[in-house]
Amino acid sequence: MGTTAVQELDKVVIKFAGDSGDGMQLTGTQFTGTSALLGNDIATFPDYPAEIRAPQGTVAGVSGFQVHIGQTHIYTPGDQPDVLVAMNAAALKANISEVPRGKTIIIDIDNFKRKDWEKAGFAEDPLESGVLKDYHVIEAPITSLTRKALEGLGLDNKSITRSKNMFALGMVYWMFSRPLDYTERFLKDKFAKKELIYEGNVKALKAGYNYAETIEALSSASTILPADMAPGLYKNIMGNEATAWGFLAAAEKAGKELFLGSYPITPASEILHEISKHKHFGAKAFQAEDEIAGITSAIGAAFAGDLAITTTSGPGLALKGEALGLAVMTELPLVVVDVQRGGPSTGLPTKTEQSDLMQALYGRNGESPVIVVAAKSPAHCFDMAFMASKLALEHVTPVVLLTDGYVANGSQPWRIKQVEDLDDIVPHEASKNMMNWQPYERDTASLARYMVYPGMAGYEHRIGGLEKDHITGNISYDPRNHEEMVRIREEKVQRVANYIPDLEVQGEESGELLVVGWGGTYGSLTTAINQCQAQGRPVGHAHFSFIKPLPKNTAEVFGRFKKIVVCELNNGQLVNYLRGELPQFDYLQYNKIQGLPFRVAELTEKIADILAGK
Amino acid sequence: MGTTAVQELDKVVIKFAGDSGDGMQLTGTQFTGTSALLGNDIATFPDYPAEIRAPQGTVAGVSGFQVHIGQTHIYTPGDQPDVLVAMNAAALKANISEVPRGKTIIIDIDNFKRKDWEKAGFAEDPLESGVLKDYHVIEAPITSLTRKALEGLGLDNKSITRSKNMFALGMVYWMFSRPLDYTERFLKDKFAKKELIYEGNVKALKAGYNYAETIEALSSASTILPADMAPGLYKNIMGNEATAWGFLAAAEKAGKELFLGSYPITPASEILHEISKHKHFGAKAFQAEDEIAGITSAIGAAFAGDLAITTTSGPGLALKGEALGLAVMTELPLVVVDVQRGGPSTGLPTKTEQSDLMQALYGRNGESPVIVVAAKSPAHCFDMAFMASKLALEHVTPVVLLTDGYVANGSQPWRIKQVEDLDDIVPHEASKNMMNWQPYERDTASLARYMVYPGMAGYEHRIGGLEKDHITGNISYDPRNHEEMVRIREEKVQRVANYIPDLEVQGEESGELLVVGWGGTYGSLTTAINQCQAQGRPVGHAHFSFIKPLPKNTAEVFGRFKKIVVCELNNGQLVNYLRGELPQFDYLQYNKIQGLPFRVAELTEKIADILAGK
Amino acid sequence: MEKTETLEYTYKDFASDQEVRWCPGCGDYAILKSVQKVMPEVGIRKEDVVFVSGIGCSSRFPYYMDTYGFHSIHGRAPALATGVKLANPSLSVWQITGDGDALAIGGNHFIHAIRRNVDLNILLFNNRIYGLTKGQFSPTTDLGQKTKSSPQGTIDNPFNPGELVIGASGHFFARVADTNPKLMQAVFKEAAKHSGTSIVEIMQNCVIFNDKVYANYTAKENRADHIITIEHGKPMLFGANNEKGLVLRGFKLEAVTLGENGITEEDILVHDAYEEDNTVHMMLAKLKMPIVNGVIRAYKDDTFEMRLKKQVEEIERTSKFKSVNDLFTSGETWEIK
Amino acid sequence: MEKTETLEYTYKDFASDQEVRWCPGCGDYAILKSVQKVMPEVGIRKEDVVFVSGIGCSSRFPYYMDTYGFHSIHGRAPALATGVKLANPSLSVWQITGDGDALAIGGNHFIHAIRRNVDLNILLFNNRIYGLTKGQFSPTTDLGQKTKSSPQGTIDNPFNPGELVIGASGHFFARVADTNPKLMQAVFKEAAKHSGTSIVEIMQNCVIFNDKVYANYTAKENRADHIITIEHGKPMLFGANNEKGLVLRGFKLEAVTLGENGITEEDILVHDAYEEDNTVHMMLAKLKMPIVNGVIRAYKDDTFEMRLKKQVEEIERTSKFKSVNDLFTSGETWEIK
Ligand SMILES: Cc1ncc(C[n+]2csc(CCOP(=O)(O)OP(=O)(O)O)c2C)c(N)n1
Ligand SMILES: Cc1ncc(C[n+]2csc(CCOP(=O)(O)OP(=O)(O)O)c2C)c(N)n1
Ligand code: SF4
Ligand code: SF4
Ligand SMILES: [Mg+2]
Ligand SMILES: [Mg+2]
Repeated sequence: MGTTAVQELDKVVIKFAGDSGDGMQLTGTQFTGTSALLGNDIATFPDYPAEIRAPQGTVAGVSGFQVHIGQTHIYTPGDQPDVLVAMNAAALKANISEVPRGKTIIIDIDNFKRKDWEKAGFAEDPLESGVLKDYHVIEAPITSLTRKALEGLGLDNKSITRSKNMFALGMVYWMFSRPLDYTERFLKDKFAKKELIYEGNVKALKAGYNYAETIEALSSASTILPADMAPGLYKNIMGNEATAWGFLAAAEKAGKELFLGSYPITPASEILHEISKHKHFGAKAFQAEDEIAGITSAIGAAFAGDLAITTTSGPGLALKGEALGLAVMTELPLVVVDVQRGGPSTGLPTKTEQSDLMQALYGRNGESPVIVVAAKSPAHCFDMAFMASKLALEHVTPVVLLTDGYVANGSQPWRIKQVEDLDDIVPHEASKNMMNWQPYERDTASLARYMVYPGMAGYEHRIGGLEKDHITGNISYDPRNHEEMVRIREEKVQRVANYIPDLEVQGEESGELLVVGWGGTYGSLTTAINQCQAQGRPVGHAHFSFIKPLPKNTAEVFGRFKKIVVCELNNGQLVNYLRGELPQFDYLQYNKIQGLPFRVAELTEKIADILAGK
Repeated sequence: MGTTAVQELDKVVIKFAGDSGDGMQLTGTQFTGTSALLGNDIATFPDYPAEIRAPQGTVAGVSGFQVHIGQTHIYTPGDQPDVLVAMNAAALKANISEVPRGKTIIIDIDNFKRKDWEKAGFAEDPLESGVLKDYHVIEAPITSLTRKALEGLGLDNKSITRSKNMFALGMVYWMFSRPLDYTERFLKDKFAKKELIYEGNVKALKAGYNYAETIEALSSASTILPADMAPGLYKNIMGNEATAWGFLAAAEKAGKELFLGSYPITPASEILHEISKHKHFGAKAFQAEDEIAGITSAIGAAFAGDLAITTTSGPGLALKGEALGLAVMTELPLVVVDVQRGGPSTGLPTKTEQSDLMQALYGRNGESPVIVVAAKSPAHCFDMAFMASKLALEHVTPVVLLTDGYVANGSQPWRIKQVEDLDDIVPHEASKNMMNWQPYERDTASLARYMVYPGMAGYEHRIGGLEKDHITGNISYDPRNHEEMVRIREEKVQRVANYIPDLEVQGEESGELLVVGWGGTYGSLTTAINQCQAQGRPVGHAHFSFIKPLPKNTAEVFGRFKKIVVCELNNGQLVNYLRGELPQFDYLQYNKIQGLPFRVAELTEKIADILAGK
Repeated sequence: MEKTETLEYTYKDFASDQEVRWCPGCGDYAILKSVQKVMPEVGIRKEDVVFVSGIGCSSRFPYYMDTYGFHSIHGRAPALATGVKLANPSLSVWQITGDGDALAIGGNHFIHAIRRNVDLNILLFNNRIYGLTKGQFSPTTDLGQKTKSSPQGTIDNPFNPGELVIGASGHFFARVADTNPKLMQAVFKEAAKHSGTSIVEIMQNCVIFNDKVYANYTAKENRADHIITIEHGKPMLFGANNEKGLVLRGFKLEAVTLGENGITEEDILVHDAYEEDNTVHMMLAKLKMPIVNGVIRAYKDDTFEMRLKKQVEEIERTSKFKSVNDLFTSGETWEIK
Repeated sequence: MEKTETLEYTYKDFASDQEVRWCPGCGDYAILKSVQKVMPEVGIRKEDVVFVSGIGCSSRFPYYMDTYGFHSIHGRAPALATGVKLANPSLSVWQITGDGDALAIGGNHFIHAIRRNVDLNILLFNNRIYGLTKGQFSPTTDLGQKTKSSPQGTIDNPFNPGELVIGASGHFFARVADTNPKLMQAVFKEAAKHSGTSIVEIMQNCVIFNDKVYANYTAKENRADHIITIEHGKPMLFGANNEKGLVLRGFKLEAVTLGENGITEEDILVHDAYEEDNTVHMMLAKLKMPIVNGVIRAYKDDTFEMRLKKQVEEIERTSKFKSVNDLFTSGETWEIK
């Protein structure tokens, strides 16, 4: 990491870590909000314990929240913390290997007693064993100082102890010269009806701030200047929330009601939660009995004229395969969101991975083409949910939108859009005065059929999963008709290439090496390429949001580089797809399958190796 | 086809066609059986109406049975009939386009009245309109002659009319000098308790035979000499039956009980029916409530120590995806049979296609590798069911066996195997004296883990769908362990290449063009390559039964040819897989997606084109 | 294509141009005819009618109705129909299903549709066999019956659809034989009128794979004594001359003959289809001899979509977000200039 | 690893070495303890015990039992357990499931396992919420309850598991609260003893997402009056001093107080868990106040695997194929030399 330190001076990565019950998510969110208001660019990544609450004080029970703030553009939550706040021994144990030597670690020594470090799995007392010797350690009795600060306020013990996260936050606010008012306002709102708790929290916050000042927690308290971001109104948004909002916007723009058929699953459930809140926008969130009912209810809603979507994660997409084939065969507009997680099977449910691409492309019987797109970052989820809806409605075909756990749970400043600012969506429907409408007659350019919904008199018709005549839609077992229909369904998807943006290249426009990625690795790759460029390494970066079909200029872009390396968080899925689609190129690949995002350093190293011919 | 006539003199293709109720399947089977006993090689293909019985006398209701018999080796049921028996106008309508001019058509003129040909969809009387003018037509009043023949026997009208298929069969027997005794014996058995019906049928059979003789149905009644087949005891076997028997044999060989969890679906149901009959061989056929229960019950049975299989067709495989991932993750031996049919969705349920290969390879969330194999012909289903079981049990991994509607419903002479003659199957299990057994400890060569089943004291352990520690199998969220496990699961499947036969080449061993196929197209491709060779065209043919992993010598074989063309009954699935696996080669492709097998003539033409550089 | 200008339909208006392709003699024909006959009386414009089905012989049904139709995939029609209805509650949504489609692969969607009480009319063609796949046993096949996949007889207990429906908190359940067009029409009309999920089990004969499975009930000589047709508010009488009836003995229903052992019409149970408590309905659904036909249960309660509507109105009143734009600009925002 | 040489287990023999990871205070702990305590009394060697589960907090259970175990996928455990049992009928097979796992995604497998009557012991941890996915409503969540996915309250009617089980022709159904270890153990033992599919619904508290959902029944001050614990052959009495009981009024059960309105113990219903007719069992399962705990139904009949065994013996006797080789050489064959 030494080589990159210079570029990273204008940014800082802070990780808050403690027990599940210690309120670390809230602490992190507060720091994020305050920094956003100061105009910093930010990226965050919460890191929950896996699935079930584990026993207190154990590594399995550690909850973390990492935030990356900076004055220049931030694309990832950061590789490694510059500051780690460890509320107990387990939090230290779980995170220390990620903190580069020389960085700062704040420790609540009240939770580093023998029983604490034993439970955390340290063989020796970490404060003495030397594991911390290369770090800048700030030992603070956070718990006991909080207790003291709140003495006499009349709060019960539990509430007092719970306030210690505010004490820690106060310390960090001082260290980075953040104001306290954002959090004070937040606390006022949150505990509007619990005056005492509000007071306790604010008191703890200030006590921490003052304590840091007193001990001069950092030799020089550093401030991060605002980032250079496009003018506009911003708010902080999480990936899943952005996805939900993208659909709400698309429905409004298309003049349709939104129908979501879904079954809860980590890490996709929040999309369901969010849409459930807004039924009055004509958004029907239907929690089905399982994933199959989720998609089939959506198919029914699409048939009846709603903007129909279904959301899930990998195992759920596997279950939806058969029904997705029905949507392909009947040619209905439908968006399927897969928030990818570690697989196979139940796998690593709370971790991230990009290993559902093949499933999205091929996980159904027969020749069953769908549009496949992916979101690059939390805020980009909004754009891709909107775009997926537009493509589905305008091309009358199912679309699979791939996001992942990393993007879904991460957050990012989002330049707020208003519905007026968005592209039009014109659902491909038959008009009442269309002569001799036939269910499978097509637009000659897009090959989309013209939708008609129940309720329209004189247009009664039947569709289904059997092969159908290419015009009337009646059942047809005719061999040539089948071949024609198979080809039309594929061609219709391929023609979408005429309606999507070209592939862009970041960094060098041509030359030695093109780094190719897709979806949620955008931030890591962009940062890595920026660093490489700053170091004078001649690399370009092409990132796919549109995978099937590929952008029209893909071959042209690939042709401009001597080497191509495809970087993915899987065992090589996009690269194999590219080998099938554009066999004329040679592809190198770089894969990581650890349930974790790429680290920028890993990428720059790999790029350097390739450039060096290794 | 003109060019191939010479080679085909020693073979003949006969198609019996009539209404669903006309008994054409039985007629065809009888002709097949008689010919087999005479030592001919044979291949048959029944051609049912789609799904539901259609109205009598319509094209949709036509049922056909094609049989190809010959004195040399037969690989397909034949492209086009030399003799068509058309029991009614619809049967003529449905089949005439397949019959080359100059060939023989036998017609039951009793069913060619105006109402008949109108119902069949002819605009004019086909006997007069000239559509038959280039054919050798034999018009016979089959129905009324049958009635006359059986007059006074005391049979009811319905039974009399039903016997007309025997009359037709009798005619064809005479034309090809077949003896009647095989069918007489069959009828005796079948109507053991219905003396009168037996008599009626035999009478009709003989009447037909005599009638043909009287009218000298063919100027020269031709006989086909016995084929040159390997010595041994033979019987005629259907693909699905062969699949079922392969599993019965594998279970016996492995010393295990067989567990089949299945849900009926066309064209796979017969495997379930067949195994259901043999519960006393320790074969448990469990008809589950759906496909998911089919596979999960099989997974449970595998865990408990049975040879576990599940059988289905494309839509069912889509439903099994999630559970198949569980078998991958837990590493359990399991065979999944997919009898492919036309897709996507419900598609063309009674037609054949090879469009589930991608689904078999990739139709699950996460990195989820399984062994994928395919059967080449009806009798080969036996071998591949056996082999799939062997690989599953010895490598402790799921295997997908792909057959298809064409192979499953077709029949072929099978050189009868006895269990003693088969390869050993040695399930990879822990022995009682294994020291420190751990659930995910592996054989260093195959990487197979050592199975232990409930009931074994001291070896109690737990498995599941979450990622697991690479030794103990306990849940592990460790990033490096996950990456290691993903790679091990893939590598375990890849190492199966060390245990399977090399890819063989039929025809030229090297040179201009290699024709590549897989699974059920073997017969068509082999016949085509034989013809090309006979015409002096330098082509080789490599046919994959093992797809994942590929045989070890695949690249070496491919490297010997200047061009490679991959022929498939889909839109290009194997070819894309090969582009991913062996990107160093250029692949041409030839695809047909009509729910029908390749015709030999289509293939030879395509091959000629490629050789001519077209 | 012109707009249908009148509601004065005849049954022919509901017949599509597709050739009907069931086996000659199949019970499905009579059901189709009865549905077509009843549609004009239901009083809904045909463009507002949707028939949804799964897969099976019975599931071909939508092709034969000149309304909107969706022949979907095996077992999933209840969920698909739910989506149709929620997307457009003004549609009249009918689901056609078989005993395999509804109770084997589709069992879960079936019981959940029932639980939610979405206003669907579900006609269950119970021929106690898988027709389309040529004769395997279904979840309603009699114990011990030999079929293609049970060559030595089945060993699983069948479901009784009525018990399952009511156990899943079903509000409407009726049963009728395919041999009784008049009753079919009456019952279908009741189902259409009932708001909420209505299940009608039709004792349907499959001539090819399970012929005469109901002959013991439906054969001319058995009908009067082996089937009891009940009606809300009427005493439960049956027999050629209504000389028999049902009474309660302990916790069980019993068939008795009027006049014997001092039984009079007073003793005969009077049917209350509308009551909330399902105990008697369950007994009626369970009864095997005589088997009960007619509307067994028709308890009225809010439908899912009614509650949804109420909820939406409530949110409209209370939400601080009046539009999507409001929502987007809500919470902490900051301006960059 | 050595062979366990004795059946004299203590509950500790059934605790695996894995750390138990439920939230502090979760009702699952008490259930785990009760299962571990009851295992030694069931009298089965631990290598012959298999715990199968789906996905959910509850479904982590198998990891904590030192027996064979399979943590499978969401909703499919009944089918997987059926496969285990049919492969090796001598195993004692237990399934652990949640209200989402069993009744949402797994509803179909659940009712089909029940229908077939395979000898499985199914413990349904009903916390009326999706715990693992952090608090969405389940098919048993009270109508109107606000959860993560029903911010304005649910609008679907919940299932009552007991009604569903019995409606699916269930032979064994029991209910018990996680606060009553003694009754849990008694009931688990009955379930283990019962041959056929046994369903035990456990009223389980999720402290995090649905705390106190059963407090109205289980809180100390309510218990005696709001829960009635029934036992086969005994009168259905409850109350702190057994001063109340259940009687039949028309077709409904009613809670009464002894001594009031001339009610004596004679009038109180006596529980018959074993009888085939399920009418009273259904009423008991439905009752809301008091809620019924204990074994509600335990009707004995052939299990699926018993019938299978009989059938195999029958085929062995009658089949002309004595071996696979026989089969292969059967029918028309011909020799080529
Ligand atoms: C996913 C899937 N599994 C299996 C099938 C095969 N299949 C089609 S219909 C059917 C059962 C038909 O029985 P039923 O629902 O009773 O309808 P019927 O034909 O008797 O009217 C089956 C098993 C299928 N089409 N799709
Ligand atoms: C196919 C699939 N869909 C969804 C999920 C997500 N999921 C896991 S557990 C669960 C429900 C848990 O509720 P319940 O069964 O009641 O168990 P509890 O956690 O309450 O014990 C869900 C929806 C999954 N793991 N797999
Ligand atoms: S198979 Fe049976 S159910 Fe199907 S169409 Fe024929 S008679 Fe009707
Ligand atoms: S979330 Fe609820 S059910 Fe799950 S472990 Fe915690 S308390 Fe138990
Ligand atoms: Mg049926
Ligand atoms: Mg639950």
